Amino acid sequence: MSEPEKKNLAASNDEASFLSRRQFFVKLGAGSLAITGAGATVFAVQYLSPNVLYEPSPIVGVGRPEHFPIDSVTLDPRAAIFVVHAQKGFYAMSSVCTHLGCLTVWRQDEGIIACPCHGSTFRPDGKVIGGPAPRPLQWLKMWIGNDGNLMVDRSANIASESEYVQL
Amino acid sequence: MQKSLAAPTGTAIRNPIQALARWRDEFKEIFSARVRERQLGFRYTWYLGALTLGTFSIQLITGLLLMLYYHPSIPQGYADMKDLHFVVSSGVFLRNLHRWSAHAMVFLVFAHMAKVFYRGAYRPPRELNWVVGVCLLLLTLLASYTGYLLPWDQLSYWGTTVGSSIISSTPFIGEKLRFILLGGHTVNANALLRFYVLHVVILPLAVILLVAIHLWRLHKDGGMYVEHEKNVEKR
Amino acid sequence: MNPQNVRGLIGWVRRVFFGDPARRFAWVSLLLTLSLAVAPTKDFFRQSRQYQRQYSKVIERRPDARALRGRMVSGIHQIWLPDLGILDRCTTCHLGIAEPTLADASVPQPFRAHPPIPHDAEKWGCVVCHRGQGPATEVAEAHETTVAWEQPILPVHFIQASCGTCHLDDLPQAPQLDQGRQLLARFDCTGCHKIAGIDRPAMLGPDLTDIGTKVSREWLYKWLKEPRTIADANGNVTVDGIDFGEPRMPTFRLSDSELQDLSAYLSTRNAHPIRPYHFDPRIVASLSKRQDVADQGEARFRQMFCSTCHSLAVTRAGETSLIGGDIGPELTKIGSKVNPDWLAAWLRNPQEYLPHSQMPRYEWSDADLYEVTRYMETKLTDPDLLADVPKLGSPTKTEIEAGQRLFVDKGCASCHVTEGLSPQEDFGPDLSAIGSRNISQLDFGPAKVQPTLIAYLKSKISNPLSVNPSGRMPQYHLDQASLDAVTTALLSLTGPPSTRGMEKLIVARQNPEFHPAGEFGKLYERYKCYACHKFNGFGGTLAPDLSYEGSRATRQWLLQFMENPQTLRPTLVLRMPQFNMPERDAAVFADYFETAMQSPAVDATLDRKQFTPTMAAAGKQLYEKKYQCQACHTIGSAGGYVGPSLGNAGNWLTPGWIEAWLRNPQALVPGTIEPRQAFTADEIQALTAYLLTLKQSGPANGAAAAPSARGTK
Amino acid sequence: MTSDPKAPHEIALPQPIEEEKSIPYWEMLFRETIAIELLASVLVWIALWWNAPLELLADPQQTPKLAKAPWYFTGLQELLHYFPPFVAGIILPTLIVVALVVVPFFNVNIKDENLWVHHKSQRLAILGIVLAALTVLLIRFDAWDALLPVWLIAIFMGIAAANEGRRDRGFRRWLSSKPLSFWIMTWFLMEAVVLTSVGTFFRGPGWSWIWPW
Repeated sequence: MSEPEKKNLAASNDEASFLSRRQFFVKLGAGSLAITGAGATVFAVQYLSPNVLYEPSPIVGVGRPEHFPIDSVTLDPRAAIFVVHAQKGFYAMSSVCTHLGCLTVWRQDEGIIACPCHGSTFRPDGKVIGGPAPRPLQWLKMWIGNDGNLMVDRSANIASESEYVQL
Repeated sequence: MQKSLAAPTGTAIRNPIQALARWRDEFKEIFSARVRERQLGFRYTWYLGALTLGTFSIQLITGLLLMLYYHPSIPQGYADMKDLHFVVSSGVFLRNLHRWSAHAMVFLVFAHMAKVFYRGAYRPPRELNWVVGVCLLLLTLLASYTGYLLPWDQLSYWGTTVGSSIISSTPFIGEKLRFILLGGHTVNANALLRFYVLHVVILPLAVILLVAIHLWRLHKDGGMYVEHEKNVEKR
Repeated sequence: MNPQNVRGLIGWVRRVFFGDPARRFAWVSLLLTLSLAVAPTKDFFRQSRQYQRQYSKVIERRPDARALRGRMVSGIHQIWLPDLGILDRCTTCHLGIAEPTLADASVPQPFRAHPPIPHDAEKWGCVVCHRGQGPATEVAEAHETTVAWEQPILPVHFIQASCGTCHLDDLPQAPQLDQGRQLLARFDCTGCHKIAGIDRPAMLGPDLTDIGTKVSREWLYKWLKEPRTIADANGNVTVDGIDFGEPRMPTFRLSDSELQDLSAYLSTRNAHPIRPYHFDPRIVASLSKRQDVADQGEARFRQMFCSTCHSLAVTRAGETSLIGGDIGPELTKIGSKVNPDWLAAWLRNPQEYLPHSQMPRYEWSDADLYEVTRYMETKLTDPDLLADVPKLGSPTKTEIEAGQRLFVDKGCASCHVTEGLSPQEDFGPDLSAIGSRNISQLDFGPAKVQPTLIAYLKSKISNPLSVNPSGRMPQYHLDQASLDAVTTALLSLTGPPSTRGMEKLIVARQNPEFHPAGEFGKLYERYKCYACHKFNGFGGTLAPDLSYEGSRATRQWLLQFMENPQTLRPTLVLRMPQFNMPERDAAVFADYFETAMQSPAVDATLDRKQFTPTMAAAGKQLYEKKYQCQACHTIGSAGGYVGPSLGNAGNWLTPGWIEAWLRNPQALVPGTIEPRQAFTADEIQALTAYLLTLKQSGPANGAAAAPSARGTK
Repeated sequence: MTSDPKAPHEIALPQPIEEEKSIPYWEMLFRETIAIELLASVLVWIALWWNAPLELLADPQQTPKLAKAPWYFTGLQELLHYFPPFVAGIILPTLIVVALVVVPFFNVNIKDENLWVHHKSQRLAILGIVLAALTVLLIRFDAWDALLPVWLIAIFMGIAAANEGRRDRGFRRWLSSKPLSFWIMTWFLMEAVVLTSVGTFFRGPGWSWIWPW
């Protein structure tokens, strides 16, 4: 700090202690501002995480079991799930490709599930046949609701071939 | 003053330290290197300009955050107000801050103008800055007014209806002007969208630009105005 | 403290905190930090959070605390029904709403469980019925009635209004709503107001085109001044303890000169004078000499069950009450009202004077008609009725013209037709969305009531002048229950559905008008069967629903009953009138019932022959011992009076009906009080067999009972 | 406006004043930061205690009993109550903006000269004429509240004129040293304050006069 400034601010006889006190207060102020900044960041993160969501319920009814003939794979594009009626029973699979999240489709003539983005192919039970997909398609929890409709919880993942829904 | 580490203006910058230092020197250029203490006397400015800038910064920060929960559509915009109030963490606090700070800003702009006038700080060479200031006053009013519609409640709807009817009394082109401002014949979804774009994009950018010019001219015209010695003596 | 010290203290504070810019900076920055640190407390002390903390404490003390804690979800709860445009966050604070174990009164609100309801609270949320502001998470904002409210919360007393927003149909679970809707229709509110769901009928009040031929100007004056002839001090008329409300005509608060003008105008309405009926002079000559002609008329009046539709005032022990039905006007003072010429012509053919009248056309013998007319002219009179009416004289041209203007201005033309004037459909304000009106849109005028929609409605209905001293709405006299019912019905009118999703939920009103064609159709209109009976969902509720009558009753019994209606429920005051129906007409009815009024649930092929006496004996045991049917039904003179008498069931009912009825009564007649028993197939067969054996001999027994009933208890 | 960036300093500060204290620029920033922080704290507390208003959802079919513009426009709305929309809504605001823009370009403003020092009687006559014209105009439109500042300013101008040339001290001397632009601006601000306050606090349903207490 240069001489004239000291003179300008001089109000105390003891220059050295004045300066250290001044530095203390400047640090206190700056520190407070730093804390404010940090707090504001926390505050903003809290503000930015919504407390309520306007998203459809993860539980969807996909229709009556009679609508799905045996050995059929049906895509419900609204819910992005496959409803499969195999010999062992019904099961539901997410149609979201495990590679990069594109929605796969059922190719009736070839009997495979294929991803249009990067060419991954899957068997009707979700196993990968080819392409870059790292994992089989995700099986989802399925049950028969009170009204007799097949219900699927899209947020409940289950292991492949672990559960079949019997009528 | 400390000796500048920066390479002299015009020479090449060799390392990041030099770049930072150059930047610091440029920053200093905005202000006079030294300010006479009398200029800073509270009674001379009441810090009204700085405070206006402060409220504007609050508006920018809170406004940016509020934008993340606001959809400019009917009646979703209103529902978003309710959400801010009832479910978003501290949403109501931010909205309050934005609202009250907006009122404070309008008031401070007026006060700043009055103070500058009574101090005679519009005198040459500051004529341009005075005009820029008048423009900033108008922009502030417009920004506050366009924001008034966004909650889409009875207060804002009818306030805006009354305000926009004034425009249509302009001879010959009044109706057309109002039509363009509202994007229709009544205050409707188009009007909401237009006011929203004005409020969050066009007007803030214009204010930022003019504030930059305002500060740059302030610096170029010799910092804060100090009355002429002769004038001082005369009083 | 002396001033020196204070000044010293201030100086010290100034030095420490603001002594130099660095200190100023430090302290002010600290102040800002603290201020901003305090800001999130606004969030922390939110009411919903406080309630959630309180709930945690409450459930800790419950025996099933572990389960309750497991199901409690903290944070904001939200039921989002985009189809209905509903956002419901009530369960953020009402955390125990779906916890059956929190139903007892020891659980403090807002945590108590909701009583069982037909709708799933998780699926529909709360505001759909209770209104209030769903998005709010603060008590005052969610419940209370302030100006800034879309929908204040609906008091439980009026909660049935919410049922009515979707269920436009009659709803037995919501009696208050149903009563209110019936009152709205009964008082012809649709005459002046547009009310969604209640269509404006073609004819509201009586047609006044020829009123001048029916009554005198003096009577009109009296009626317009106070449209009730029998009333207690409160203006109410009671029937057998049931409040009868008032005549449909409201009080219009007319001044004397207005009364003079209007009565002048109306007394000159005689565009199509009714043709006087000329009795057979021989009958008149023979009957008029008899002293008891009026008494004979009274007996006939009772035999014909005129009191099923019309009431008479009876004073017993100093208390006046009306006895009889309310489908037609009460007749206590009818003799002082109408002209004798008009009365005879009316009784012969009501539709000639008033084409829309609900009064059936009876078959009269000249003697009966003369006697009944004499009875009404001489006995049903009140010499003091017109005592306080001033001398009116013959109407002048100015009076008639002023009267016609008044007729329009006061809204008379909205309910009554006169020649040359058509009703103004939008005479009063549209009430289609009155139930969702915000109080900022209501003008309370000088009324000193609470600023709520409910208080406004009640004040307006009970005294229209209270909220608008210059209003045109006439005065109705409703008791508290009726007032609440009408208010409920009005609150249910929330305007057209706001979203397509809501439209899907509307349960439409099912009352398609049923007006059959052909020979049956003519008789149906002539005897006005629909005034009391329901046919395919259309018609009155006074008498049994006849939609499936062909499946129920045997042809033989029907023919007998039509010619001579005998009651199956001896305790009822209101009975089927004696129409004096010719055999031919009865046959038309029986034919039509047999062919068209069949229930798909009844097996018409069931033959009586397949029910053996053994079965009947078993059935008798079941009837008397196992199921104790005699508790409600009579056979002969023994048994209860809740259900109809079964003494003649063998002649009356078809085997198919009995069988289907025993299987499931509600399937045949929805809402019947007959309980559904878990009969086995064998038991049903046995009971049917037994009932088929119950027969009374001879068609005369019913006819003998009728006169003794006398229309009164 | 001069284009030479160095020139302004010369005009505003003909000679550097030696004895004045000077401080580095960041000291100024420091003080301004303190002021802004103080204001921010005050606003934070206001925002914590008072919620921003939010009324019913806008209903284009239902005008509330009182539709007021935001407070900074209530002055304008008050004028609109008196004058035709074209005058109060367009001409007056345009005039105000033009008047504000041209402030630094009038010599009288630059010279900052005492109004009454020259041509006193002539100027008094002009003042009288303007005052009479404004009074007649405002009474013609029943704008009584707008008349108040006109007369207040006229009275103070009269006091200033009466004092010119005397050696009074204090307020009266200060008054008589004011130039024309001071008087016009003060009048304008006073009108703004009076009309805005009236519009904000004293106007009820149907723009009728009410008392705020």
